[in-house]
Amino acid sequence: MTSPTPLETHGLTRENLLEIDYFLRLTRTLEERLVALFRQSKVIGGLYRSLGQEGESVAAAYALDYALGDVVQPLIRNMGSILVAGAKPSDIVKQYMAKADSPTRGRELNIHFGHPARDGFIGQISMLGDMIPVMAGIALAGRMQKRHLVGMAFIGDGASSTGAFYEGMNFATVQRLPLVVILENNGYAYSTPTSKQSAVRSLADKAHAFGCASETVDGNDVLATYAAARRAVERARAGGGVTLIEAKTFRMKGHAEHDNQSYVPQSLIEEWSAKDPVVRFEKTLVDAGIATAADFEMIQSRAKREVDAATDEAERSPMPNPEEAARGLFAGDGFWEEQR
Amino acid sequence: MTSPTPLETHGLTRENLLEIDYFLRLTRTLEERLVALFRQSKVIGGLYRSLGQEGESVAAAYALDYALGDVVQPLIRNMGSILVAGAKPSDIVKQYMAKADSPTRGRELNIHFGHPARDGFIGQISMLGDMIPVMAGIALAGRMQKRHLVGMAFIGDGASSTGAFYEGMNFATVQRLPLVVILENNGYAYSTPTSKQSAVRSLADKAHAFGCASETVDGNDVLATYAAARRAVERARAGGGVTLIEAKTFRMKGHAEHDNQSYVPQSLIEEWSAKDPVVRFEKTLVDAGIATAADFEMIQSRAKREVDAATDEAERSPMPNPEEAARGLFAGDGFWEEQR
Amino acid sequence: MPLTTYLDAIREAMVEEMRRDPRVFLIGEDVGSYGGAFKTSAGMIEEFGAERVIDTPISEVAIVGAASGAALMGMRPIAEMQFIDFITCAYDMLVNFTATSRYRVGSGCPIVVRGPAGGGTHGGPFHSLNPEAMFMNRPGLKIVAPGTAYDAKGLLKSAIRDDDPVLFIEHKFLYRRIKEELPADDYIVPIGKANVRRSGKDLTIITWGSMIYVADDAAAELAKDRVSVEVIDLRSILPFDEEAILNSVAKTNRVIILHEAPLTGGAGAEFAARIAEKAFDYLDAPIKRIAALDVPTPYSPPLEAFYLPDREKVIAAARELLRY
Amino acid sequence: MPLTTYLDAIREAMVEEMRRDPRVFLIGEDVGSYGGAFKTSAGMIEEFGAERVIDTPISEVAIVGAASGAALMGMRPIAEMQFIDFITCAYDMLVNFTATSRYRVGSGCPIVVRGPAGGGTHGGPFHSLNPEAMFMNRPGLKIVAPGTAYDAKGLLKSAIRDDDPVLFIEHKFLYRRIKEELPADDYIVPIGKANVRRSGKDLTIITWGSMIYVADDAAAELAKDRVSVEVIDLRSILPFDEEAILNSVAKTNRVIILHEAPLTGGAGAEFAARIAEKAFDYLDAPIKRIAALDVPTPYSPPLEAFYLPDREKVIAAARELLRY
Ligand SMILES: Cc1ncc(C[n+]2csc(CCOP(=O)(O)OP(=O)(O)O)c2C)c(N)n1
Ligand SMILES: Cc1ncc(C[n+]2csc(CCOP(=O)(O)OP(=O)(O)O)c2C)c(N)n1
Ligand SMILES: [Mg+2]
Ligand SMILES: [Mg+2]
Repeated sequence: MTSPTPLETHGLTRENLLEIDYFLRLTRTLEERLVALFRQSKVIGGLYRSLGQEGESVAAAYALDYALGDVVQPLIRNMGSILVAGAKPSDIVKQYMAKADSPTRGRELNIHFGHPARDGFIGQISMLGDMIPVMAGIALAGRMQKRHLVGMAFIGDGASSTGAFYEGMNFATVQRLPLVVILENNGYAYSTPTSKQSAVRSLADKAHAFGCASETVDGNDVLATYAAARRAVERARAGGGVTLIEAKTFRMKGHAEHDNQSYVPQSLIEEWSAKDPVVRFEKTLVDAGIATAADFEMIQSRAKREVDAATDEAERSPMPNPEEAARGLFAGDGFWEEQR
Repeated sequence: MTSPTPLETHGLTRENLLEIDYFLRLTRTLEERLVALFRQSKVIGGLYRSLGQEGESVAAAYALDYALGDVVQPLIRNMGSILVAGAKPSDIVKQYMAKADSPTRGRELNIHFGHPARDGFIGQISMLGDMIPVMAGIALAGRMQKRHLVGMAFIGDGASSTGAFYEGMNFATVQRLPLVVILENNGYAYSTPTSKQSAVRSLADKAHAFGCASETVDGNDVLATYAAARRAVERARAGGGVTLIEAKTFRMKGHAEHDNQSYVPQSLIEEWSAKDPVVRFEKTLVDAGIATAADFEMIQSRAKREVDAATDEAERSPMPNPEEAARGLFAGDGFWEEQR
Repeated sequence: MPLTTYLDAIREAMVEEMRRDPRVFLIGEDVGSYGGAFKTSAGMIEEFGAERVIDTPISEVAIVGAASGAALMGMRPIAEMQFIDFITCAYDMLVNFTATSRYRVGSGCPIVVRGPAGGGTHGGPFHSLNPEAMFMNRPGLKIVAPGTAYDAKGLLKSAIRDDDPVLFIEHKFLYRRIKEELPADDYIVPIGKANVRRSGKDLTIITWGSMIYVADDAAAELAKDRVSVEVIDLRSILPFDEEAILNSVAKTNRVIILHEAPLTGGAGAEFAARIAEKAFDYLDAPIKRIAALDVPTPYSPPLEAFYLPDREKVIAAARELLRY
Repeated sequence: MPLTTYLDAIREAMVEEMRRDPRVFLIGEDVGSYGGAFKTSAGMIEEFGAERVIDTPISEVAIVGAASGAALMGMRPIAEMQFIDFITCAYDMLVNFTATSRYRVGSGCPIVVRGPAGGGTHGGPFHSLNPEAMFMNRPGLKIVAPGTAYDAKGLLKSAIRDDDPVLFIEHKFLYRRIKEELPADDYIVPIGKANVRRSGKDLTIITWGSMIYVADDAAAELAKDRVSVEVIDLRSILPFDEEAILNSVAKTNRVIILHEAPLTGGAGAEFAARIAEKAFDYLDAPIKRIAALDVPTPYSPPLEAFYLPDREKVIAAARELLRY
């Protein structure tokens, strides 16, 4: 047996590290379950995997402090981040199955749910880029309310081509708002490689257009991503304004389940398979003598148990009553106040 | 008498230099005439001066080759640029007076006119930023048509905060389109100083978000601006793609005639008065022994003559027939084919 | 009593609400030390500071988006468009994010988007918009369009206090042209309630915004011929006062819908359709709409005058209906 | 004869027009080697190259803006929205720049904006839009919404050849669900002409898009009771075939307008208003509109089904009108 490699854990305790691993495993297990449900036609609509990207979703979101009111805004591939923020797996499964007692009562898809002030995370809309200005507003409100919350927004390489991204980043930077933006460069936007999306060498360079802080991090390195996010969160909380973090990673599956990503060179897939963030993180912990295979087995079985329970609960849930479709557009009809 | 200071003219002949001076004086004279007409309530709507900015408008536009099909896209303060491209002063006065035989037949304001393929310049719309994607499309069409045209777009410090600017720049850069963008940093966007518009130190840094070439130039230095624009035009024509040029200048008048710009510190106005681009250019030519006061007098009287004639012609023009308002929305009703 | 302009009524509503409720703030271009392009917010930054009167970059998406984010956090933002035409630049944000937030995920998003609208000022195609119809088929927004100083103040207060997003359409032609005596005390005008400006029995004109004055003029002229015209100022476009509309038609049996936006696809089509379904039995004549031409707003005064609806067109339509 | 799907009809129209006219090109997200999110442009980059089948960044403003700039230069761009919902992101560009270009400055701007629209596929609030009404009050765009493969091909060809901008609304529910025998030769369907799908004398249903099948079903059901229903597929929303509408109402005296978008402020309001003005004398009953609920499109199948108009609602409305 070799002696442990010393590990810089950026202040994370063993408990923290194992909790991160739990969120990584929970994310992966839950997504795998959703694939199974999808194949059984129980998932309504599309399924967008984050396989290979769980590392940055979880690690970045772990750098927030939800007790302080911090808010994370995921995009479709950041289920991991809202699990960290406290989303219940059963709620996610119910969302995918469009159930009556899902958080949106069947009105919205997948992880489009969450109220920033109540849940610590916020449901995105599909129009890419739009959440950046919204997150700027959340950070602005936090400052006006003299709370010391930090907002964290995820955005894709493709979504970072939108005007909304630009306007939101510029406004947040000039206002010095407490906002951390994780730009996930996963190689593709649907079928479009990053090289057709932008001519910049590093997407972190987009920060120069705003004058905000920036860095590039290996998104498949959980600890490095956590550290970068943590620095940015601390900067934001201290009044230092916006940070743009480019997290380099790779989308290991197609855009959604229907897409076999035949446009992705096999060599790239192989290269990145070897860099799986979860496997890598666990190996690091083992090498450092922080955790053992037994720990991970326990975590995995916990994740599986919870996903099983979540699935059972969701499967038992009813579909919405059709007539509900007419309610809840405006305040005052009592729809959202009714208990589920 | 001192001996002449040698002058780098960037390939411009004496004739060219005097022509530039003519366009500068024509711009200033025409604007002053418009102010007089505005005070007589003959200008319909607002009047937006370019006083102190004529240098960059004229110099940059002078770097294009209209015989090759180059297209310049002005914003409200770039009247000088379309005069260079060949716009008739009488057309401009008619536009301001909303006359029936103005290029837009009274439908559009001020310098919102011009067809890119016919006139070498294009009428803007008011929504700031929108012309950048449109100019990208013009450059794209030029390339598809195997013409070697270059597009030049003007944009303000304020307008460069728009999402449309960003999307257009990004698309043009990734497509390596022949486009030159002159970002006029004139200190203000309406009442908003550039420091509240953006946190970047130099607006030229916005180029890093696209990966295009960039430089900053003293916009009140006519020759330096010409040289920078010329380099960019040559780069574009040679297939080198987009250049963003920040031209530093100053808006010497309020946003429009109604605005006394009381929000601008007097010291700034004084500082920039001393840098008047037209006076400065003429002094440079005199110092270099290229031109004399007599040359400028001739140019000024030519400008005045032409503006007088343009005003006379515009004053004689009729207002549109009311019923015309119903025509010309779609092709086929013959409205735009009728001679005026 | 001092007279208050339509413009000052808007400022007063903002100022009073900001005094009353610390959650209310104003965000937009040049709204701070400049006091807004029309000086609607003059003096406000002095009273409330730059934290609550926020100058932004030229970024309508950021303005509406940031206002929406803040609203989710419990704030009550007022987002100013320098001209209402520029709301087109944030159309996506407003109709997709803001308007749907409650219905989709149960998160009310109470922002007010306000700004100068309307023609008659030779503003040309991009400074003359009547935007209401653009938003009517995208559920989740309320839309109001006051035509008086009283309503401007009262409706803006209602809008700010409303738990859902409101598009508040100001008619810039009225800003300084009308002055009224306003109550000294706090008052509101409820969203969704029409105002019967003039009671009549022969014909109803349903209208809003600056067109209420055109309707008044036409009604006065028709009164000379003993034609009794009822003028209904809708004030709220969404939700609109269907009851007031139907009751009036039931009484007069003839109706003109008058608005400043182009005819086709205008808000008037909806009101006509409702009447044609729900008051069909009461109709003694076709439903007439008087509206602008189906073109962008032209700039030159003779063109713009021809483009806009006017008194003569209303009177001609009324006479046609009365002959029917 | 082979059968052609609605989707293939669209591709064939693009391919044939690109072969015929070198000015035509396609621009959008993932339209190139991927062949489009729905594979509408499959194989096109192979035939026409990356110069004429242009993959863009996720930038709808750039797509519509660049298409418009190219159109001014004499090109004939087809701009694809990955879902038509995303045209909201380029709303400003389309209504302000593109649509007004000819009227304002005499520069025709012939682009086609096309993309998958409509519900029934559990796409939720942002992948189910019926966008027509958003554009009807902003003059300068033509709007078409084919419901058959034949019309999809013929109208797309007309749209590409048109000298003005056209919004081409594809119903994604129909993409692979309908198949027709199409003429082998080049043909077009003129913009602005309705198609009388079914001739009848008791009642008219005016509709378009995928709702034509709902109308067909309702008509077939009503026929069992010897009710003779005329079904008019409008195909073009702007300009629309007013003559066909009025003629049919003059014949049947009863009319239902059926569309998939929400009721309030929907395109149907305009058609109802026209009928209420111009065919008033022919009406024997109120004008009924059947449309979606006034809410965003909900995702869950039971909610979406309740939200959407269906055969039963049409039949119930028809019976009500017939009893009238
Ligand atoms: C404004 C907008 N345009 C188009 C789309 C359609 N769309 C959904 S996901 C996607 C690709 C996103 O790529 P990226 O931002 O890189 O995120 P990733 O899928 O790689 O996680 C596209 C084009 C959209 N959702 N929003
Ligand atoms: C999208 C948009 N928002 C707001 C406006 C209103 N507006 C007209 S000019 C202007 C200021 C422009 O500033 P800048 O771009 O710096 O140009 P400058 O006036 O200094 O030449 C504003 C805010 C507009 N025209 N377009
Ligand atoms: Mg990506
Ligand atoms: Mg400026």
